[in-house]
Amino acid sequence: MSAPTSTVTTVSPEGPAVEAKPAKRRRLRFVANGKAATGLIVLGFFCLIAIIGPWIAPYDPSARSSDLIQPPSSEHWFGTTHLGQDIFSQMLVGTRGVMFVGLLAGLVATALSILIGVSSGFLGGAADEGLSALSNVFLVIPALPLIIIVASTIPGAGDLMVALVIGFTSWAWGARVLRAQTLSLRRRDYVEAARATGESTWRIITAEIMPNLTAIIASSFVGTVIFAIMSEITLAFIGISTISEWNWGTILFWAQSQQALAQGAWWWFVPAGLAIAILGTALSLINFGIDEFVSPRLRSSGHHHKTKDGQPIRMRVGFTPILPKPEQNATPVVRKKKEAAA
Amino acid sequence: ACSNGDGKTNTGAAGGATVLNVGMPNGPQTENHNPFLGSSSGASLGYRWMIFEPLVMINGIKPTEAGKPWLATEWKWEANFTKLSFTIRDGVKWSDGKPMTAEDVAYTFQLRKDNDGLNSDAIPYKTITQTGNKVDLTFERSQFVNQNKLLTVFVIPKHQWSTLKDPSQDTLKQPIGTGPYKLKSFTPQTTTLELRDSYWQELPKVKELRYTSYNDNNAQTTALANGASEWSFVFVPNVKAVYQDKDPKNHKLYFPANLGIHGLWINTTNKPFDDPALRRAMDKVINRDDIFMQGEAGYFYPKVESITGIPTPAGESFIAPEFKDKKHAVDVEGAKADLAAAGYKLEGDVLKDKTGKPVEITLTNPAGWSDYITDLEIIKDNLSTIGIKATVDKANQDAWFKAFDEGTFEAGMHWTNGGATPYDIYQNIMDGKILKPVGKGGISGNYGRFSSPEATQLLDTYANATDDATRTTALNGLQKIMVEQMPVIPTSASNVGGLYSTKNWTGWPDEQNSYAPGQPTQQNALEIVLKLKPAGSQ
Amino acid sequence: MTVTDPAVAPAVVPEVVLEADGLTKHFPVRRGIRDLLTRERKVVHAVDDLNLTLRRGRVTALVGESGSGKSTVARLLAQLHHRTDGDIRLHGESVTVRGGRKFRAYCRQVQMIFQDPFASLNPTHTVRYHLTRALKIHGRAGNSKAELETNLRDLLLRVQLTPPERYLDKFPHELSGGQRQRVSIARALGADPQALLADEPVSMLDVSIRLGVLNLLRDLKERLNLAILYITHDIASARYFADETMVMYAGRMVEGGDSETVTQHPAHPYTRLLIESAPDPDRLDRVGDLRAPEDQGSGEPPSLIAPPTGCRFHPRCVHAMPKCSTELPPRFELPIVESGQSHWAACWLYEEGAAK
Amino acid sequence: MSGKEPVLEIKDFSVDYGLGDEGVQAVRDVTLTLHRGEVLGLAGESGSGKSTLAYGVTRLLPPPGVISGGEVIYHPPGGDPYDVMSLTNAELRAFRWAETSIVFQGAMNSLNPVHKVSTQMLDVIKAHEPDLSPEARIARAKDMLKLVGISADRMDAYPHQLSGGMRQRVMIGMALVLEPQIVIMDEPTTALDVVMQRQILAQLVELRERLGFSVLFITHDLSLLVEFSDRIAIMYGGRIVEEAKSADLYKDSLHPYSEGLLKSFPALRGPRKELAGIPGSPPDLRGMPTGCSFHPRCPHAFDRCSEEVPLLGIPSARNDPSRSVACWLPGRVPVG
Amino acid sequence: MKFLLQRVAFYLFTAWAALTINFFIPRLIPGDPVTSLINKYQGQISTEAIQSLYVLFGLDKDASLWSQYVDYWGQVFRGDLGLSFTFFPTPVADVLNQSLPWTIALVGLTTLASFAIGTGLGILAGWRRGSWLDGLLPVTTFLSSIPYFWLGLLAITLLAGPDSIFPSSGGYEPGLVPSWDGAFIGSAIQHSLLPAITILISSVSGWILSMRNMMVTVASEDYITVAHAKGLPEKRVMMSYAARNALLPNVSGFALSLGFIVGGTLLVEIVFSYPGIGYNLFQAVGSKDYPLMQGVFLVITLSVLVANLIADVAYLLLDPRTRKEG
Ligand SMILES: Nc1ncnc2c1ncn2[C@@H]1O[C@H](COP(=O)(O)OP(=O)(O)OP(=O)(O)O)[C@@H](O)[C@H]1O
Ligand SMILES: Nc1ncnc2c1ncn2[C@@H]1O[C@H](COP(=O)(O)OP(=O)(O)OP(=O)(O)O)[C@@H](O)[C@H]1O
Ligand SMILES: [Mg+2]
Ligand SMILES: [Mg+2]
Repeated sequence: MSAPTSTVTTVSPEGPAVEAKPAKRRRLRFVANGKAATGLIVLGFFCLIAIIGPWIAPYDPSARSSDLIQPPSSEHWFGTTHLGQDIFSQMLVGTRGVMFVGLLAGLVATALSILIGVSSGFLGGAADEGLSALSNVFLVIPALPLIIIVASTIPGAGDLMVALVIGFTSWAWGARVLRAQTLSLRRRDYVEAARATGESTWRIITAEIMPNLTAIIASSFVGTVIFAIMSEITLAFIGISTISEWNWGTILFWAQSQQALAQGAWWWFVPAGLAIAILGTALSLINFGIDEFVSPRLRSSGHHHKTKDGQPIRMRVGFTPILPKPEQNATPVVRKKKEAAA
Repeated sequence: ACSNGDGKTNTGAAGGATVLNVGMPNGPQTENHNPFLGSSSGASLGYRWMIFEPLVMINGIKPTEAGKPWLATEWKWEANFTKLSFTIRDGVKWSDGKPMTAEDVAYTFQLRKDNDGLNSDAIPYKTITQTGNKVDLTFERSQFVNQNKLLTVFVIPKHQWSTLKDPSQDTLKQPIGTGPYKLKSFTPQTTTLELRDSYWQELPKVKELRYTSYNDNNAQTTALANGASEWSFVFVPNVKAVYQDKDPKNHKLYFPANLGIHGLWINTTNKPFDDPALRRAMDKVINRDDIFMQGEAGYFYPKVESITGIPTPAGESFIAPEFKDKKHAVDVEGAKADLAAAGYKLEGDVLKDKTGKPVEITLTNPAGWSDYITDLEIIKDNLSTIGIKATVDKANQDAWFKAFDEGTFEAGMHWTNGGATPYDIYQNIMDGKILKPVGKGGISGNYGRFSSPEATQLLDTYANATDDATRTTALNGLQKIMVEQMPVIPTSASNVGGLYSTKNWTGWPDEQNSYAPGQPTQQNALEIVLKLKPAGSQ
Repeated sequence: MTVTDPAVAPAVVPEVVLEADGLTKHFPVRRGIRDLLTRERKVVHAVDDLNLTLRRGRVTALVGESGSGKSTVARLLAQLHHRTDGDIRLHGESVTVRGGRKFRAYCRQVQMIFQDPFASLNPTHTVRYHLTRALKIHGRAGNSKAELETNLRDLLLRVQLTPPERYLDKFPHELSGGQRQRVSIARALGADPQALLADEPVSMLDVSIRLGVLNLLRDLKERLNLAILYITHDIASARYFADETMVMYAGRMVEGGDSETVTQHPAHPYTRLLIESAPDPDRLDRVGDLRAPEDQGSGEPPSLIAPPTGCRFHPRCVHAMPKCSTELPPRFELPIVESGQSHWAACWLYEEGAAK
Repeated sequence: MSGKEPVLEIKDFSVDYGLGDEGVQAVRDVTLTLHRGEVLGLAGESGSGKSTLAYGVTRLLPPPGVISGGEVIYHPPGGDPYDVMSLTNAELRAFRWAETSIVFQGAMNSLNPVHKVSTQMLDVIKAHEPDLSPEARIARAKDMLKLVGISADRMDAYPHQLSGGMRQRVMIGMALVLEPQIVIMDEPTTALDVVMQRQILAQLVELRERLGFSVLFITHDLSLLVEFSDRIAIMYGGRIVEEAKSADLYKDSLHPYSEGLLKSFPALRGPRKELAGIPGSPPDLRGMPTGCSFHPRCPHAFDRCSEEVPLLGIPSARNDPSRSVACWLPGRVPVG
Repeated sequence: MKFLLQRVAFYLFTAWAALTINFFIPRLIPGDPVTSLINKYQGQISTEAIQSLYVLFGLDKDASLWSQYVDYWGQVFRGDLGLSFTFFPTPVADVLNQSLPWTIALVGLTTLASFAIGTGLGILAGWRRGSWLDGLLPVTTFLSSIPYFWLGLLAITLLAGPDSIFPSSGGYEPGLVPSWDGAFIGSAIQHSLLPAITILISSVSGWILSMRNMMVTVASEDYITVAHAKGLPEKRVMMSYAARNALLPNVSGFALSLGFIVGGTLLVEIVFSYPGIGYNLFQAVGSKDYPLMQGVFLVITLSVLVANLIADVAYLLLDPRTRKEG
């Protein structure tokens, strides 16, 4: 049945419809956030190293040499270990493991949290009760001890295994947040409207609800990545996971078991720790960026204000600032009854 | 916890030291003074030996020397080491004032006989009889190889132990022993012992012993370096910089070897490593010096020099005349020549076996054992000089243990048992009687699945021989097999060493005066404490 | 039972599209499985025994205060809720659907417009996406891209968003409220429905644009011959826009009839209260004296979990009789004021012989 | 009621959101006088700047709002008038609520959900009259609540335990507890249904008679204002476009926008007439039309409208000082 | 109190699930305590000792998993957690009894302090946006991104030593016996300083950030504007209106973190050789000491559950909206 043609159509441009310029994506605005941009750049740098690190490493990270425990020099930028291994090369090669575990664990955990969080929030009822109980159990079981135990269960737990273990044990928080958010989205009119239009449940979840969860998903992903990297490094550091594969934790493990600090070999200890801290900071910055993107109130930059003539103005809740009069001639200022001691 | 401690923090001042601070890196302890239990704090920190004394004191690094009479004044082996009789010392008192008698000694043995859990050396006791101040023991088999284990048995008071419900499950909060010290206080960090009023020997100078348990090697090392710990046994990397240089005059190491070794165990069922020629060639290129210097920090496990694998000087007297002067030395060219003669081909950097396959080997050890791992890294490097491609696999500890137990490993560092003679080493490596096929676990030695009926025969002969000549012949035969077949490539000796400070106390054993091993958790520790004198008092 | 008695409005009774008969909805008061331990099952009596008929080319208004169950009625009719009792008939056939193809077939004929145009469009999708989905789901997207494009343009033109190109690729946040509501309407029209359920379609819009949307709806009704359910709490707009008006109070219909009659001659005390309370600038005599002529008692709307027995309005009603609190008043047909119009009220005041 | 004595004079008042290039001007040169004891209605469509003006006058605008010009002269009863904009923060705190109180749109959001109603009420009294004994404070709060129809036993209720109407009444009571001169009400009843709305407004009228405060009443519901207020000011695009007595405005509006607004309401009584509404959509603050900001939507617009901004003034055709309008249409051009 | 009962039922379920997991996980670990013990004493326990150890630990009997599970629950209810293998034959309960107070004292107090300081700073940072406090955020973010153990080790190297006031390890001076006397308490406090400071440094920023963000969110609520409009003193608006409400979401976070005290202290205790329960877990994992592992898990799980319950109750008390009438 064809719709009756409209009679009110007044303007009906002839010819093919002009392709309108796609509206600017809101998502891109996220990058414009200074914090997020900084974080992304640093993260990008580490990703790059993760990819090319093994190729650009000047030495085989495991190769012994006769320069034992040497401080940084032009041959060994970050010095050497007790076996004469080049720490700089170890750092470069080790980045891959760190990033791999972090990202994979983040992906696994995020996928699980979406699966469990969103379906529990959307389905409701008994399924919800069951899935939330499951997430609560996983929330209650402390992750790090659990990871330590599970990782020590698996013989020769390599990067892949560690990533999976971390991924499978750290989804619960994300699931809880996503569930809460899904619950609130599920009641939104546009979800109901999509249903009333005749959309299938599956499509409502993937096309209507999920896009609105992107920020939360991204933020929980980044959060898990931070957690995964820290856990992985901790596992390597305390010698639970295999140390056959180089990563920053392995370097720290060796430094610690050889008591690098007591030996005065700070170069063995410092680069890995700093790299972790920088990577962690970068990821946190991205998360702040996301937070601020989701909740613009958090943008602190909005509070450093300058007038046109460069005078700083502090915005305060409850006491709206008054702009100084640019010129005195506009309206005669009535006598000041009280001197404002601003 | 027990009595109150005084708040004093360290040894006495100018008047000479009164307190000795002993440390071990074993983590927080729970109050458990049961000397039988390796898990007790007494065993973990070593103070059980200050409370419970042996019948005979035997120098752990000179096991062949005659022991010193301790709670037994005399002992005699009879009937080809199937009978042992002790004469028990008179006038020894338990710390609760009761006299120690032969009855206590007999009870001590009876307890071990009756409780599998306490018979940790699996001694086949037959009869235990006590008459007057004599105790006679008989055994199912010759106990030649176990003789020191029997002589050094520590004695416990019958009047206390017979009241315990389950001696193997008792934490023995109030230990009663014959030693010069009694328990003063216990905390998870520190156990303090104080001197008894009287002792059957001259009372030691150390008035108080403080055993502190540090959580890990680092903490222990720090404590040693800053003098908080005066005696310990811990692996310290770069020991010179980290420990000795902190007080070069007083910070001392003493790491003598005993009769146990560490080496690269090879699974002899794996092709082509079933070929002794290949194993010998590997031995020729493995640099034991590097392993000692880099892997073991230049002191920890002393290098084994003899090609027989017998550590010296502890085992000096056992080495067969033909191997007396044969010291291990790296000989790459020799190894290459031997391999060529045996039909191996070195093509470029790659060694090909007789079938033309490249020779590759995986070296496995638990990740956390940094000295072993370092050793493997060195071995890997060494093996590459004759074209063997080795990979170091850092396994999970349990996986590694399982691989050794079931014979599914290719090669890896492992230790051997130790004892009064090199028999224990060889038995552990070559005994065909304990051999189990690959894939079957529960093996207690011979992880490499080395099968040599000749070796098994010789071991049996040694253990049951009635005279020294037979034993010497058997041991020489075993050495020959070891040298020719090389089922394990020895690298280092086990140590019974320690790190100590002469700042407050002198009289420690050292290379010149090796009256005892240096380790604070060994039975000989009592002897050391008895010999210590406040610094400057001589 | 239908509202319009055939005897009263003969001949040109337009075709019935959708009717509800004894429609009832009780929401369980649920707080998770843990509550199952407690035996009593409390429910919210959101809608009770509601009868309603939507006819082609006619607008039926549903008025009532907040929480009286208006939206629930719309959702029930759109099959977004499951009814507790009663029947919904589409072209005389009873339908109960639970999703799937049958649900789509139903939505093709009955579409809904939501109250809040700011919330009913997904902020992450463009106008194009919303409309394309509506067309695709109901198989009206055409076979080619060009055809789809034409259909999209048609839809936008129909809701007077011109030129369509300007709006197609916009995100909802780039549109004003009125424009958004037009997009919502366009989406509903995408299914080419016969009945449109408009749940307060203008209450979130600005005064000056409300009228535009209402006029658009009226125009659509006339041109497409749609049956429209217009839900509102603004009785004046019901008068303006709807052909007939029903008044709901606490989940029950209390009065119904031709819009003009209901607003000009309200019968039920609640309707009267509603009309008295509505701001009315024409009654300038009342400036400064806002008290409604009738006292309203406590003025609190009743709890729907334990609704008052009998007539639900009786606790607030100044005319309440003993009977009101015990017996549920049935519908009483009222004397016709204007010719050809029906009018009824569910109030004991209009029982035969009751003193007015 | 409305003696012609001013209580609050807003002069050339402007408010910006943001500074510099990002800034937009939401209220432009508004001049408005509130007289003692009157109800002044402020109407206009959403986004026209009604709330901004109300909050600006009390300096309560949230960031990034800034006051970019103008004065707000307050005339205390029997004292010297002073400019609210030049008060220090401490003076401003003392001024607030004691002289001017505000009732916000959503009562649920205006009441702190974690404190009892009584606590929030006593807070104010304590802050402004610290010398009053606690018993006296409680008595005062109780009295006030009784006045707005909330029984004393509800004093200790938390906001969520009260219905929407009760909360709104609590807010009104709180606004009056210090007996201020001015009460600003920003859409106090839009969230309520008509029955409740009327109840509350009735109460307010009663209270005003008793206490004699002035009300600045903001709503977009013009029909309500006509019925309820003494004078009405219509805002459009951040400016006041017309100001008149309610009845005058209703019967005879001068500005085309006011006219449009009035025509947008379907009437409940009287003949059913066709309604026109106002075509087009509200202006965007970033791209305000030149000249009269209403001209793109105005059916009577002519050239001058898009060129010059009309100033609010007494229309030439009516020599009525109680009226003013900002329009270029003949007869409405301000005189003087 | 129906609400509480429901929560309790829920907690019981969660406890059951968690404890069941606790039971199974250690048993899935390959290896057994005896081989671990032998590995630990590389070569110092002769291989003949294995059999005697199996007998000693009671591992020579095979019991079905189900009967072990039943026994496990029996034990849990009796409060009997079995004998630890590592400290054989010390009961697990004794081991925990000995270490738990340390963990609770150090980490509990530090968590409290961290929460208090972080929340305080967060309140200020959120309230005074644009002031110098904004500069605090990047610094704390960086500090909190540093791996904890690294920070701890660095602190030990740089600050601890024989001459420093910070001892590098242990919970108290080696010679002292735990008791409530001045010397001991002083020593315990002194030993806890460095771990406490490092925990504080790395955990405080989380509180600062979350509190700041909540403050910012709350500060734009209408009731804050109303509070300003009421002319209340600034401090009152900040604390009683803004902070009071902003604190609510942080309460559950705080309770959760209290629950994680026990589980999260592993690294602190390893690095500082602190005699707490986290280190016990580390030891137990290393030596396959199931009874001890289960004991530690039990304590951790229960503490998390209790903390959650406390959070629920606290929320109930703090937020009148969750209180149900009647
Ligand atoms: N999903 C639901 N679960 C429980 N109760 C509900 C649900 N939806 C609505 N209700 C209740 O049903 C009653 C009627 O709600 P409904 O939304 O239909 O009212 P309404 O007349 O549309 O009100 P408004 O004018 O505010 O939109 C209300 O008391 C509401 O609380
Ligand atoms: N924080 C802000 N930043 C930028 N612009 C703002 C901000 N707040 C309000 N505005 C703009 O200021 C103008 C006036 O807003 P205001 O809230 O005063 O309108 P209003 O007349 O009260 O409308 P309503 O009837 O919807 O309450 C609007 O156009 C709005 O978009
Ligand atoms: Mg509704
Ligand atoms: Mg407003």
